[in-house]
Amino acid sequence: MSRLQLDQALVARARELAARAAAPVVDLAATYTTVSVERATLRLAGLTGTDPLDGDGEVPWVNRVVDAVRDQVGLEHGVALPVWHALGSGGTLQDLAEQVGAGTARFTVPEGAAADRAREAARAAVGAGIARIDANRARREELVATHGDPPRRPWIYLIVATGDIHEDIPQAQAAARAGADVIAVIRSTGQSLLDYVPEGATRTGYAGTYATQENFRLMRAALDDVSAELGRYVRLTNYASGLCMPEIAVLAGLERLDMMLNDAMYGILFRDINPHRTFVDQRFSRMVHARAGIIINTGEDNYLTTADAVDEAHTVTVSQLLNERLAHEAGLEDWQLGLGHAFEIDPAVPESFRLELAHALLARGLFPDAPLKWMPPTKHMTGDVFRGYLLDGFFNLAGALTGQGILLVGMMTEAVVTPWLSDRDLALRNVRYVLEAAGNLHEDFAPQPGGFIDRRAHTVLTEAVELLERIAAHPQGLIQAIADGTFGITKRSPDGGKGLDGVVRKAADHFDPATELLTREVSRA
Amino acid sequence: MSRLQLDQALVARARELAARAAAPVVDLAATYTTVSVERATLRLAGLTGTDPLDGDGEVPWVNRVVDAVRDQVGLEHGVALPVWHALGSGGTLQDLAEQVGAGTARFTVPEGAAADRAREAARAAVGAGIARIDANRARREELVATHGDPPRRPWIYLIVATGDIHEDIPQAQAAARAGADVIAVIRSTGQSLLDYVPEGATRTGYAGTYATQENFRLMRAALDDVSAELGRYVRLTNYASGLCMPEIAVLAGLERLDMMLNDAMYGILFRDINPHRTFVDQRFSRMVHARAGIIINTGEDNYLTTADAVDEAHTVTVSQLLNERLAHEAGLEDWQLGLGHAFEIDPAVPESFRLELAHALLARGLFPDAPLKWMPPTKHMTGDVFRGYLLDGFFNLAGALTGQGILLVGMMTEAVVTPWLSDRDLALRNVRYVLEAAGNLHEDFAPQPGGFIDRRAHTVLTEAVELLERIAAHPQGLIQAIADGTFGITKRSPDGGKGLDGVVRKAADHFDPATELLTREVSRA
Amino acid sequence: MPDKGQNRDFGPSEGASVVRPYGDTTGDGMVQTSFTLPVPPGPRADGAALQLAQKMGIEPAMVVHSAGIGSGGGAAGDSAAFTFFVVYGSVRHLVDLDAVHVEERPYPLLSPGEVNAAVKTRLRRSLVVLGACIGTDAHTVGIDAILNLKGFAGEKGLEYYRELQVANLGAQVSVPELVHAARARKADAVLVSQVVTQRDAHLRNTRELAGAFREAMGESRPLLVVGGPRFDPAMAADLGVDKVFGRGTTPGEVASYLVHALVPEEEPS
Amino acid sequence: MPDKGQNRDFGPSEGASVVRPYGDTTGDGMVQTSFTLPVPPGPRADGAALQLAQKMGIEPAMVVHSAGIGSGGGAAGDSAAFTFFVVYGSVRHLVDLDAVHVEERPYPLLSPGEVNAAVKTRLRRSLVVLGACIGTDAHTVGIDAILNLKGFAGEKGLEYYRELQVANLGAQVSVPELVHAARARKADAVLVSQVVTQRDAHLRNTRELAGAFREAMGESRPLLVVGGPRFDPAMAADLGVDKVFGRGTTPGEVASYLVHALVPEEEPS
Ligand code: B12
Ligand code: B12
Ligand SMILES: Cc1ncc(COP(=O)(O)O)c(C=O)c1O
Ligand SMILES: Cc1ncc(COP(=O)(O)O)c(C=O)c1O
Repeated sequence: MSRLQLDQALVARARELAARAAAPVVDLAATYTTVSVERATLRLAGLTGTDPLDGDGEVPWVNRVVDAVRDQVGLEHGVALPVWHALGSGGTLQDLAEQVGAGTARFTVPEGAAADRAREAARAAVGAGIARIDANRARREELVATHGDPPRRPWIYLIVATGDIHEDIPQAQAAARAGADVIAVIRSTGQSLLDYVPEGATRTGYAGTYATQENFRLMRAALDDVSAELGRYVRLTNYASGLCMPEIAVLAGLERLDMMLNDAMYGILFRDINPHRTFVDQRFSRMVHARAGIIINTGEDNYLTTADAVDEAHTVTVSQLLNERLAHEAGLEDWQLGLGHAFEIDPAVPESFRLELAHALLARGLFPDAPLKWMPPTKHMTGDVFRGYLLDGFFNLAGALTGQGILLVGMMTEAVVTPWLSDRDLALRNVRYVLEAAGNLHEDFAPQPGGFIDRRAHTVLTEAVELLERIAAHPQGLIQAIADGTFGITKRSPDGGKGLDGVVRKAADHFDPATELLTREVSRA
Repeated sequence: MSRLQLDQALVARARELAARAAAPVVDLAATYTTVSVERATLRLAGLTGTDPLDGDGEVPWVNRVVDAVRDQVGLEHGVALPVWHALGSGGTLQDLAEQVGAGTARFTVPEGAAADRAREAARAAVGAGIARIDANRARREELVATHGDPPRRPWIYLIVATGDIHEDIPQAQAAARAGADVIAVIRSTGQSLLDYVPEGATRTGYAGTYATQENFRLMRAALDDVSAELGRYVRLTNYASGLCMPEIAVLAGLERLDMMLNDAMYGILFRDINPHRTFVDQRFSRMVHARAGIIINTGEDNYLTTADAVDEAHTVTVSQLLNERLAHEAGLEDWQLGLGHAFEIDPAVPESFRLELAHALLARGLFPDAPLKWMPPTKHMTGDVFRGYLLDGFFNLAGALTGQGILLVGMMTEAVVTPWLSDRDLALRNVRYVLEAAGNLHEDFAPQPGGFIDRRAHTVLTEAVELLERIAAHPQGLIQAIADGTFGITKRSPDGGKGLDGVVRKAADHFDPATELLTREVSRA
Repeated sequence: MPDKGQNRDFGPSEGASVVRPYGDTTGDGMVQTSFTLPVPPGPRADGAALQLAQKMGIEPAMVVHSAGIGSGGGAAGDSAAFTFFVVYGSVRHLVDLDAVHVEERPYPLLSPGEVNAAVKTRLRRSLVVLGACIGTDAHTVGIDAILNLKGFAGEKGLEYYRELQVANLGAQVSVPELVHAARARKADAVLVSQVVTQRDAHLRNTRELAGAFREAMGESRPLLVVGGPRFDPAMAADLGVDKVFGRGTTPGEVASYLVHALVPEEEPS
Repeated sequence: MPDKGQNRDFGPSEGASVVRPYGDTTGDGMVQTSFTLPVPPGPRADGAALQLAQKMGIEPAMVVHSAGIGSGGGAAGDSAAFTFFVVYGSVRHLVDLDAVHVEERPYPLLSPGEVNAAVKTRLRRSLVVLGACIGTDAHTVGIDAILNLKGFAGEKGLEYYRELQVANLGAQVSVPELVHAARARKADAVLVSQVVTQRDAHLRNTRELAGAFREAMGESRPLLVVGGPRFDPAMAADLGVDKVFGRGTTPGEVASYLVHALVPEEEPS
């Protein structure tokens, strides 16, 4: 693998600045809780199902319970204290939820010994969920040992997106048989704005399939079958980002998903989710993923769909450094950081391919131990599917030349439709050809020090450090940078966006058994 | 441009052996003449047109006259002596031809002063043709100076093949507008076996358009128009190889074609033309092309459609060395040697792309001053046109990485149909993308000494030298090697194949004003 | 046998009104197509592909590629349940250019200066334009291309026009919110973008939009304009909106249309 | 409106006899197609493309790409006379699998040993096979794949079969020469390859072949077998030959057919 010689002093400076710029976000999570964090706690403790009585769609019990607690005693103490206090008199969480449904549950915030008892009971309940996550992690390791890992890097990552879990399953299996190492089921366009997680097996998504615990389970089971058949552990990915980050993170841990899209920045910029809300949610969800041994994927690639991939290349680098910081802080290790970047330079730009190589090598050089997620061209794809197929081939080649860890397979129909069965098959044939014919070309790839690629990478790094200097200089750091439209040329103010009403300042006695248990683990690590 | 470090002693040895192996072929041309060489002489002297009276198809006057001479006095003295002797009494070549048609011409071989007079007259007549060729060469240089050469290497070479010159013309112009630097009009499948050159504008070819003087003229004029429009001199290519090599070579010179496929080996192996016949023809045709400033293209690429591109890679190298020798001997300069090679390795072979790079770099290293003709994948193309489009992209990349001179544009429909208008357009878009996005990637391409590519190139060179040793060791050299099935795993014996009856051993007084005038030039050079 | 019209002139000519697809000869009718059938690979699958090609009017058709999908990292995939085909051949259909109804733009293309002048002198107040992506569609690049200063394809967006008062509500706006905003701001025109089309989401959302405005404001509703890359511009009436713009629309076209639709004709001077 | 059969099961199932193309959902009917029309790019061209798509049964159709061909090294090419299109959409046609006539091989696939045994015990002499490419076709790789020892796709060619006497005349053999050779060698079967198909050269040449043998030898003509990548195996009768082999044929299939066609049925023992 050819590596760039990066200026290590500059790299160190970049990391120092990133830590400063991210600090206000870290503080947020210490200060606030959210409805979704609280619901995630209940999910860890095993509460599932929906209120069957509701007319317009079903509402999950976790939402009912958290809303009731909030109504009655506020959320600033967390749900755990009032809930396990209410359970003190016996009964299950499920029973309690039904009382909430019936309007008969009464919550209070216990104090003294009663509070201690509630805390202890809550820890035990939540601990059971964490134990299940731990068991899943162990099971994954076991299955990987049995079936084996993909034979090479990059891992081949494919999306399915029919909207119908029962169409997704055969498609995912077909993709795995045809060579996919990772299957991502993308979500219905609306889901990330829902402030609850739908339930059950679903068949009615738009341009994606709802993320539900049951859909997770069904797909993981199907991929376990195909893993055994193929003698290769096929990983499953879904999306946590959105209003329900913490809950979906928990469901992923409970159902042994292997990777999760997990990036508050995406929600803020592209879903107009309130920054406070989703940064708090992100901290919790990343802790869960750290525990679950799940690899996260971040969404820097998306910036290049709204901003120019050459002019704004350094904003990707800045965001990756910030995301690295926020991931480490939540306990994730380097091998879990699928930082995003993308092949999105206008193909009409002279030397576009070498510019892509420069950017990709820069990321590789900055994050040598992270399994970078390399995203295919989307913005400059057109209805000319032949051209698209060729571009995807060069994207694949760039991935191989620069040692990317996870290669998201590009589709020739990117500008036309969500991928067809045949698109995926053709796309995999493309990947296979490139990796088998030219996968080792990196041995012959030696960008000259001071040459075009080296100079470009250095320029981007320098611009990134300059930008970080400016961001770190502001007391609100990253939060202000987002408000300024730094990323994806999209401005999002800290008090705008969806889901702000789900953010609650924690009281001094706020108790969250999950964070407590997970943090203990983190600080031990 | 990254170059391989070839073992120069081995390279020198290879050239020395090639000269020895080619010697028997050089001798052939000194010993024999052919009907086509004699007809070419008459064409140089200006004889055109066909016998209009003939029932089943028209026969060119040059054929009528040469046949009549052969019937009456034999061809061993050449046609020039008897023809210009017959003209001594006055009249034009055309008149004489008509007398032949009418059966009234009487030929004798002059001697003494009469022979001197006939020789002088023949020299003058043929000299006029050569002067026209010289004028065309000068005109080309002038037009190149006016309109300019393509802005970069490789030159982009596109085929048209409708069978109808009036469909070919707009297609060629469209291709030039879309970026083609060189247009090749391929011939009707039958033509290379015709022992005469058809006349006039033609619309009835199969999978190609007849090569006729008029078609040459029409297409060259159309390309002159488009050259002026585009401010870039667009070159025209056609095919000389076949039973009429010398004549078509002359027509190309007379109509200012810029490149010609010119390779006896192709005719022998793939058209079953008699080796003696076509080697003699080749010598004459190459002298004409040398004079005309025409770049020749050789056909080594074809070997890899019948033989395996990995196992038999060294036979391509051997043939290139032999062709270089035979070209130099006929007066061609290095810049005129479009030696053929091709991207024909089965894409399923591991490392196929790097193997292609090794082979292409070897050719580049052996012939640093020749504008190598880089041929696209054909044999392993399938009806999967998406895959084909991708393969062609990697072929284009290999061309750019290894500094090829002439890039024959591959078509996604290679395995399906002769190219469609849209295929050419898509193919050119492919070339443009690759050259603009990654054309300079060769700066970053540095195969390690002792690495995979270097080792492979050296292996092929070594195998080539070993094979040349064996060929040179046989008194019949190349001729025997062809009989042994060395090239394209096809065996052709020296006395088999088509056109042998057109070969005539020269008498001591054989006189050929064209060869004489052209040789004078060659030895002057 | 259908008339293949071999002897007619189907070439590129100003006058020709009937043409056929062009492969490499005028009138040859050649097309390429690819599709998947839920049939395992093999002769039966190839036969099925030929049948479909025939029904599409491709005759003779050549199945030039067929490959099983999704079984085992490589070649044929005999155990596959689906087969992908590439088919080439000649369609017998004729294309009648006279029957092509191009929505000839029934209004002139104006420069920003002309748009401003028209609004100023003929409407005598500025024109209020509201933009949004509705539903859960988060693709704002298209509407931004039309509205934002930066514009598209070298043309400035509507915000650049002095006489247009533009508000871009961004993405994920619900229809009720949009109706509310239109009323509050007295919008003359509401511009809506829809990019996600899976399961015809864009059509459904547009119909919902039209219905809601009709219901809420009846005749006095603002001009409704929708756009997105997969819309067919001919569908406006069917969808209940005033105008539909497709792929590659430029801001100038939209501004010119607004003038045409909302600014009174020049009074005869 | 034609029945789109939305509610029927068109998925991959053993039993289903009516299927539709599969894009990403069972029964969605999705296909891709591309073609060129001799019309300059623009809305009229797009409309013409949609018309053609409609005639092909694609409805709704989306013109997702259209670009002028052949004018000036780059983008749109406004002065182009031709436009290239890519169209996606759903075809309304149903594919009736029961109506697919697969030439079910009406003879068993034999191993070389079985072929040899059949010839030896049932014909009691070796079988004389003559191969050639006729006309100006110089593509021998296909016929060589069938005849030469080396074979194709891992199967040895007919020369490997002890009981077959094979002569491969190579390329560019004229039909009279071939008739002559067949008579001289008392060929049981003549195998002819045709690869060049432009302007239906392969069909014309095959008909000429059949005619010449009929004329020269009448009923006693050898078995005529043709092959090549663009032949439709269903055309044998139409072309006047006994059997047609298409793309991807293996030597074993041909040898098995020869036994079936030329070796008398096993006598009941
Ligand atoms: C950029 C992009 C994104 C960005 C959007 C950022 C943003 N702020 O807009 C991000 C990364 C967030 C994104 C996310 C998703 N996307 Co997206 N995305 C694209 C992409 C790559 C480019 C779209 C684009 O910006 N085009 C450029 C603009 C200028 O063109 P345009 O939209 O056509 O607009 C022009 C005209 O249509 C017209 N126009 C458009 N709107 C309007 C409105 C009016 C009033 C007028 C007059 C004119 C007009 O004028 C414009 C200028 O000419 C396309 C693929 C592609 N190459 O097309 C996929 C694509 C649109 N996305 C898709 C999907 C499914 C998604 C996701 C659901 C899942 C996913 N694949 O990640 C998510 C969720 C988004 C959601 N809920 O909507 C699909 C839609 C499939 C379909 N046909 O239904 C596509 C086609 C990709 C694919 N093949 O799967 N996406
Ligand atoms: C190799 C090749 C050549 C070689 C041939 C060498 C040789 N000795 O055979 C050379 C370089 C000489 C050549 C020259 C030309 N070729 Co060429 N060539 C090809 C190529 C690349 C591969 C063909 C091949 O070998 N296939 C492999 C064999 C194993 O497959 P196959 O022929 O299909 O045979 C199988 C079956 O069809 C069947 N089969 C075939 N014959 C028979 C016979 C019997 C009896 C049976 C039972 C079965 C059978 O069994 C075989 C095994 O499964 C094709 C493109 C392609 N990728 O297909 C073009 C192609 C065939 N050539 C083409 C053309 C036009 C030419 C030329 C006229 C011009 C040119 N483009 O250079 C010249 C002149 C040749 C001539 N007059 O015939 C065109 C034909 C277009 C058309 N459809 O009409 C093609 C398709 C390329 C293109 N798109 O333009 N060519
Ligand atoms: C980090 C991240 N999260 C989530 C998503 C998808 O989110 P949604 O389900 O809102 O479309 C993406 C899509 O690209 C992403 O990059
Ligand atoms: C050197 C050479 N000559 C001639 C030809 C074409 O000859 P023909 O016209 O016989 O097909 C080729 C085709 O590839 C060639 O490589």
